[in-house]
Amino acid sequence: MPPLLFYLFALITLGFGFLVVTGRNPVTCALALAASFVGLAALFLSLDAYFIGVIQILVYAGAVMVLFLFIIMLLDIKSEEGKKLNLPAIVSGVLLAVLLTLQIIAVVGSTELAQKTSQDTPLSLTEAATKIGKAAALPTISNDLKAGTLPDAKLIGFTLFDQYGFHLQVIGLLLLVGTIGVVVLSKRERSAP
Amino acid sequence: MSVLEIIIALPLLAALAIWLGAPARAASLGATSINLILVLYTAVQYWGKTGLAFTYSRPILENPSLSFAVGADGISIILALLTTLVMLAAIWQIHDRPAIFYVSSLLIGGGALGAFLTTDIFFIYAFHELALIPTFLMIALHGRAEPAYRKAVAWKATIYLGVGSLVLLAGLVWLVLEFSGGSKLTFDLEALRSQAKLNPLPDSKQAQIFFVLLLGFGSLVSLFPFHSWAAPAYATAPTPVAMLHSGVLKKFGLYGLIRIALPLLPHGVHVEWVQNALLLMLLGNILVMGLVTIHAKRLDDTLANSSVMHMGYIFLGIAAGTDIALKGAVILMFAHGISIALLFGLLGRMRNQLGTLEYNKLGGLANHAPAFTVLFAFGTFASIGLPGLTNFAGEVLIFLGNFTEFKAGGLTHLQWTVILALWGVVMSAVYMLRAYRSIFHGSPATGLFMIDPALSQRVPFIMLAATLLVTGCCPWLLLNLMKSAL
Amino acid sequence: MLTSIILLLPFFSALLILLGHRQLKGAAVLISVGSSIISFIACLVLLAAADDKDNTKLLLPFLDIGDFHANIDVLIDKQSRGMMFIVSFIGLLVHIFSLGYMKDDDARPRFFGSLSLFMFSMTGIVLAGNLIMMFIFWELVGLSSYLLIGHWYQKASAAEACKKAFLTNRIGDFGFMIGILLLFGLNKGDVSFDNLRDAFVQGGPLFDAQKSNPGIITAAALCIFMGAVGKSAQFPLHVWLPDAMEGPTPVSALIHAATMVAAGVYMLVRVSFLIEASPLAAEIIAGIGCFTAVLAALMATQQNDIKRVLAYSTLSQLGYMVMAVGAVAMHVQHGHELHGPNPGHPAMFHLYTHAFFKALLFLGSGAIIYACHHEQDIWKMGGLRKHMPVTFWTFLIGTLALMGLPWITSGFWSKEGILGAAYDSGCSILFHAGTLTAVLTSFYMMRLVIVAFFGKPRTESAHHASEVPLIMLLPLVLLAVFSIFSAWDGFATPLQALKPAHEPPHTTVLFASIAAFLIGTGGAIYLYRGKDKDPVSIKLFANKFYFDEIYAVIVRICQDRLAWIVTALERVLVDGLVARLPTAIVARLGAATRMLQGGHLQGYTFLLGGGVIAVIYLVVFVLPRLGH
Amino acid sequence: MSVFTIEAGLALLGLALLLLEALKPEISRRTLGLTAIAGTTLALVLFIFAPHDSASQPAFIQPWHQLDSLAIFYKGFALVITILVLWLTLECAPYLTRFTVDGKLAEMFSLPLIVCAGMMWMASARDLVTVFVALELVTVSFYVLVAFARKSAFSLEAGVKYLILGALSTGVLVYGIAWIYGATGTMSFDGIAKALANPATSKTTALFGAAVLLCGLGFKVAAAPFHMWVPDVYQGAPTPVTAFLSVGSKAAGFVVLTRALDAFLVEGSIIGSEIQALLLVVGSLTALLGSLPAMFQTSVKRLLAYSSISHAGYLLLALACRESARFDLSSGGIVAFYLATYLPMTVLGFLGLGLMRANGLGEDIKDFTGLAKRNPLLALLMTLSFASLAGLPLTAGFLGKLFVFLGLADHGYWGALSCAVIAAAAGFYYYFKTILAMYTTEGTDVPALTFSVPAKAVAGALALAILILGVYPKPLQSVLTGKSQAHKVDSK
Amino acid sequence: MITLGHYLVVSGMLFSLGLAGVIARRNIIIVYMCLEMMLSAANLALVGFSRFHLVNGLPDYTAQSLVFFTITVAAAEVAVGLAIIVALFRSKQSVDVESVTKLQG
Repeated sequence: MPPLLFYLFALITLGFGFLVVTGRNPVTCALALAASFVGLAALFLSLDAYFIGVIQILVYAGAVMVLFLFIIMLLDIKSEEGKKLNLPAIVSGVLLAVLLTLQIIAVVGSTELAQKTSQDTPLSLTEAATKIGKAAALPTISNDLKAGTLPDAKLIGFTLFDQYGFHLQVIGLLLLVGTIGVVVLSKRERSAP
Repeated sequence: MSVLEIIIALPLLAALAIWLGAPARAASLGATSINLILVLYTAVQYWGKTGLAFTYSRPILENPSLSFAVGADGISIILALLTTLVMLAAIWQIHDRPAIFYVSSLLIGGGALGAFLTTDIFFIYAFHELALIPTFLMIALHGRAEPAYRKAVAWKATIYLGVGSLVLLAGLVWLVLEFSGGSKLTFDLEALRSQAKLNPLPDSKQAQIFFVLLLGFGSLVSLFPFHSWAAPAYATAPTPVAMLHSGVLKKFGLYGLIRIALPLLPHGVHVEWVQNALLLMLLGNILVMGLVTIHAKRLDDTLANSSVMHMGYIFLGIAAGTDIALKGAVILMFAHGISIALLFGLLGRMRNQLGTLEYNKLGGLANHAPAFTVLFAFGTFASIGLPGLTNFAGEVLIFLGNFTEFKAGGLTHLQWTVILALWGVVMSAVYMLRAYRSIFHGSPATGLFMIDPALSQRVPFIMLAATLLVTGCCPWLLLNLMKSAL
Repeated sequence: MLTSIILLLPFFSALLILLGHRQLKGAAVLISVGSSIISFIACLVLLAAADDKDNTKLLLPFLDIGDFHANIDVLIDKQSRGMMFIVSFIGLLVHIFSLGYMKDDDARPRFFGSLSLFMFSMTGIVLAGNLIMMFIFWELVGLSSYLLIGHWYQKASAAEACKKAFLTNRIGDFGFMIGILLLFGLNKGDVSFDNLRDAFVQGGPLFDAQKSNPGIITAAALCIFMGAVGKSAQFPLHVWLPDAMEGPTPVSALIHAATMVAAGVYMLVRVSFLIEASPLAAEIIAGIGCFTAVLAALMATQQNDIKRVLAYSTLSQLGYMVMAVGAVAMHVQHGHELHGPNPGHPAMFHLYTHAFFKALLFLGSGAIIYACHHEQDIWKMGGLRKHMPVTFWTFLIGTLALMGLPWITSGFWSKEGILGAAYDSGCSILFHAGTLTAVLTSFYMMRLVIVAFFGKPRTESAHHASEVPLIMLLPLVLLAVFSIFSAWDGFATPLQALKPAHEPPHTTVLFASIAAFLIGTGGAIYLYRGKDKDPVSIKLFANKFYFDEIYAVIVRICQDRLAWIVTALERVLVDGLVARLPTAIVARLGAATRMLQGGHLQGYTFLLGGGVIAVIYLVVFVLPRLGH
Repeated sequence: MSVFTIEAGLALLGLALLLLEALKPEISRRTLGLTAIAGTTLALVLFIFAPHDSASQPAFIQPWHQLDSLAIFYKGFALVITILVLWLTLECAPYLTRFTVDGKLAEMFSLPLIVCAGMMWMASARDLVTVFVALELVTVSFYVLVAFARKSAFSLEAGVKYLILGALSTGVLVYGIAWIYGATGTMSFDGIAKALANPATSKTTALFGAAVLLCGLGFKVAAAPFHMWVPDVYQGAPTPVTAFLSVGSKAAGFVVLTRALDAFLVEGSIIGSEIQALLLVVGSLTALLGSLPAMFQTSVKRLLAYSSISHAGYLLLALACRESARFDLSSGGIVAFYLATYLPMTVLGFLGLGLMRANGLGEDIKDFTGLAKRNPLLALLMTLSFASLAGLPLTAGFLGKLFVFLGLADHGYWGALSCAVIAAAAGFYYYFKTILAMYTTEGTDVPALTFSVPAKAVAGALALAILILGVYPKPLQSVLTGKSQAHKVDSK
Repeated sequence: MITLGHYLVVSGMLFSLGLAGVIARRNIIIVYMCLEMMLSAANLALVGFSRFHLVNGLPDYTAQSLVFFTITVAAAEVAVGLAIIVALFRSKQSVDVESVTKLQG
């Protein structure tokens, strides 16, 4: 990805993220978050993680944010802030964020790992087709690879169902538990007057 | 199975039985009487022997090696005898009190027996701690003072004892680690001893460990300046607890030093800085606490502070570390235990009957309660160190033991300390006789009424006084149990 | 066997009576008197027994650890046999006298029990074969003295007096114990008298110590002497003895005149080898004895209580004996030897004669007090000569013996011996002071006799006084006989009194004693004949040089104030630093850490985030540099 | 039957119970509860007799599932605590239902089964993905459980706090995983260990990742300074849930922490010494920050929360002490032992609290006043529990502490040891404070307390366990010894 | 040239931004949004690392699987979390963090 685009999307991600943190109105915040996630998805794409990028938009910017907006609307939350800002909290929040960022930058700066570029570590799709073991047995994957395209979704799918089949089930269970939790927690009192 | 296991188990079982509903007085008196007989039996069996006897070991863990090992030598038997005697007396003199008095007495006594008769450091330590909760509860709930004050006193004592025992635990752990060398850890005292003989530690290290142990054990024995819990606790504690704690349980720290610290770290106490520190501390016990005792205006304060003061002499024996002095220390432990238990027992009775213990309100009790007076006199003169009562034998041996290594050129620090400590003997005569004079002599103060206890209630005190007299006239009875050199 | 009877019989008698007197009732008295009779007989048998070669014998075990022994061993030699006779004989007489004197006392059994305890303890001192045994019984006589002085404990003065006596003795024992410890250390753990003496004479460790560090021998001697200062009421620990007169008079006769107070002298003579080894100690001992003798005699001249006069006289005489110990030691240090294999010692000899006539005087005063319904002020007596003739004559004999009526009385001979020793010591002050004391002695004793027995009865109780019963007279008469004749060889030799070998008496000494007798007697007669109140009034003497007051101040400052200060410091500093401060710190920390838990989510998230940053900082940026 | 089948079965049983309640709403909570208990007990029995070797497990789970000694121990542990919690729920049901909207507790019986399965999987996890998934299953379930009695303001507040802070810690955890992955290029513990033993691995990155990861895990085990949620959440949550959190969830956290540290502190690890130092610092701080504020608590439940923080501190310190030749327990073994002793004493404490609530009493120390008179047996058992928590000898709690002290002293960590000692000393104060209240009789004239025979039996069994572990820990130790040896072999 | 470091820094800044929001904001819903931001930041780091840690010449899909799981879990968490927030709003009529300060000390 050209540097310019990277900076653009990074700016979108961080700028809208900043808006989330500072926005007065919850709806603004939610929309800003969605926008930020779109920028993030673009960054995912730039990292050759197409599937994740798409999921990010579908699940996060789509479903999750809708949920947020829905709740905000449902509860009819006003932009109740405005007059009383918790100044110490803001100062400490900013302070910690700055410190953490500086630490991360220092760590990133001190490690050679971070110097890698996509040019240094190019994907070698055609060679990969021969090395990927079990997955190579699937023609769709190996054909795509041999054709020089990255079958991103297929490979993730393969990994998920080959290595992480059980985990997927557990995630299902987790979602079920979440559902039950929502039911339990938002049930209305029957005998409510 | 060893007879010692029965001795340890009996009081604990009796306590459990009472908690579950058995008749308190019968069960506790029965258990303690049987215990006294059993201990006397062991004493007779051990007569003139040396080394550990009645040993039995039940392994609990292999590494770290831990076992429920019992065993007794002369010191243990003497202290077990002390425990059972005081326990019997303390329980016997309980009169018209709830069952918790019996239970806690049994627990404190049982804990002490366990500590004295086991030979595994883990259990020696553990059994001592057993007494912590009953002591705490009894002072806090049944102490003889305003609730707020007695609770504060109970807290102070418990925190001191708790912190002291944690320091002690740290010291013991250090000890175990040092002596286990590269091999597996063991808590067995005999194994550690043989290790200590084979590979003694360098002197400087011995000194460090000894000092930690001294602080730990010392705060359990109210070594100056870690003593300020003791006096208020004893002054406030209900009678049986005061008797058992000051008479018996407090000896645990000293027992630990003699039993664990000295044999394993024979040079520790002689390293100069440790010795000087110990001497300063014990002089604090003797001289400072002696003066504090002189200042006391109430009998309970006097007795409680005096019991702190007298610990200094036993520490003096430990500081000397010679055979004679250590045997003297053991005898003095026994003697002090019996005499202070006797005094606290009598004090409890006085407090019940008179309602006050302030000297300027008392006087002339000898006119009404002659038998009581005689019994009290036994305690008084024993703690003054009058020959013919056991304390003297202990004290004189401690003093002599400090002079076995004598250079004609001049006195060592140790010996100067003995001379200063001897002044404490004068001070103890001052405050005890002052107390005796204020309470028993003079014309009877108006409004005070006190009669001699009925014969059956005199028994426990007579038993203690007789012990003082018999072992005081024949201290060799006790020495014969300690044939092996320390 | 014999010694066990002598030692243990009174012990069991005391135990039986003291612990069971309410059950025994009247039998208690019989037990006590019976035991004293048997003891006396046993002592007589002992006197007849021949000397053994090894005269220290184990009687009972006490302490026995490895090579160290501190047992009840008895040392039977001339000194102990003679002393045993005095103790048991006067003890018996006092028992008998008390039968009458204490007839009306409800607490009679307790009295006799304590008396038996005293007999036991005193026997122990006399027979002691080592210093530790001596110390044991030393303390026990202190106890019996405490019990007997405090016999009438209801009286505040008696209660205070017995406490004072015990405590003052304790101070002396403090030194005594240090002395024992020093000797124990020096002599490698052996403190039997025989071995100690050998260790000096035959070049043992003590001998070496004397060579290398004579200071320590002096220290030991002076410390041991301190025990005697307490027990024999020497300056500065003399204050308890006059107060001890609060006890029943027979007790004063037995304990505070004849035997117990003399134990100090007895003990000093036992360890005379030690004093002889140290010139400085000998001088100090002689000096203190001499000072006490003069001081007490001066005080005695202005006392009005009959027993107090006698008490100060006892002090003075004890001072005499102590001076003699020192003087003899100085004499020996100059290279002289005492004569004979078991040489008589002037101090012991005076102790022996003094015991009889002082006991006589006390018992006589007891009889007077008894007759005058417990009146003790001599100025409230008078004219008793006619009412109590036997008492008068025996008392007079005792007085003359104490004054040292030349040639006739025993006191003359023993006093002359002491003056002789003082003369020989090479220190003329001792001799002059001794003579002065003799003058004063004659003076105050004559004053006492004149005021109490002559003239007219000054009060009702003196007027109605009548002779005491026979049971009280008998001891007086017996003692009067001994007061005169005990110095005669016919008595002294079989009684194994330590009579100094006959030397031709120095003429100076002889003249001095006679002159002292005459001056003192004459002065007293001149001043006091026919007077109804004291013509002389010297406040300083009457108030005993204000010793009691000075000591009271010292005790108040050094003990009570100090105790107050130390208690306050202990509460504030020790408790504060060791207990309160750490507790307060922990409590503050607890409260502070509790503040973290404010319940605000924002605070918690801040802490969590801050925690992450802190951990990162620590792990990534700090620890690697520390080179962990 | 393989262990994995049992785990899966347990989760399925939870689902079945949910379904059952949904389809037949009239079913009594007693039936539900007893079914859940029976099912878990059956699982426990089956688990005990199931083959305990990895080979017997289905092949497809092998890459992420391991069955070493530690895993077996924690699985058993999880089953036991689940049974106890289910039973405690049943015992507390009468007052718990007052705070649920429909007066029902169905999910309180089914969710713990799922949680239990999740904890069992956590114990077996071989890689961070599995850890994450299982951990989230447990955490999300706990969000629901904590807020379950939402008619109570406390429960709801606790739910909110747990939710926000829990989610925050999840974020930190994932971020940590990311960096560890970045540094080592792998998610499996074995791979991480191997990479960390390789000097070529970037140290700073690894340190950063490990630090952040440990922060995330530290939240789960209540390590300072990530502990501040514990008092509030424990106090607010329904008592059985609190017991579950403080024993089950914490144990699960520790098993993961043990696994992670086994990897981080592997022989020759480039970040070993730093992480070890971090553990010492954090452990000491945790022990202190748990003990010191506890001294001022008036609510026993909150006090137990602080106590559990303090115990976490000791456990962290135990983890910092790596193997010693002179000592048969590895640090993981000591942690396991400590947790085994921690289970009966803590559960007994919460059991007492629950029983008192069931009798209409509060959870304050003053509500304990006179307990000895009202129910001597309960007072005795509670005394035992608190004595053990305080670490008095002859109780289980002492041995755990002793092992920790031994380990610290053996390695010469004197600073940490003194912090631990100070914390233990402060502990005496607050545990004894509660004990004192139980025996105080002044001013109380309240009727006797009663509780059911099963309650007595369970409490008695727990008390017995405390005593037996306190004086005869050999069987437990030998189990752990054998296992930690096997574990060592496994992890290499 | 865009390096892995760039991505990591962006991820770190996003993470810090989220943290700042979590600490500074009072509206619990917004706090929750910030938490989602933090999770996403972690995801970015994961994806970045996976892209630059090639396995057989391909991005490491195990890491991407974790990202997948994270997103799913986040969704579930959001569901449960919002339910709790709704319950809170019902009982307190507020979603302010200051409405939950009863448990303290």
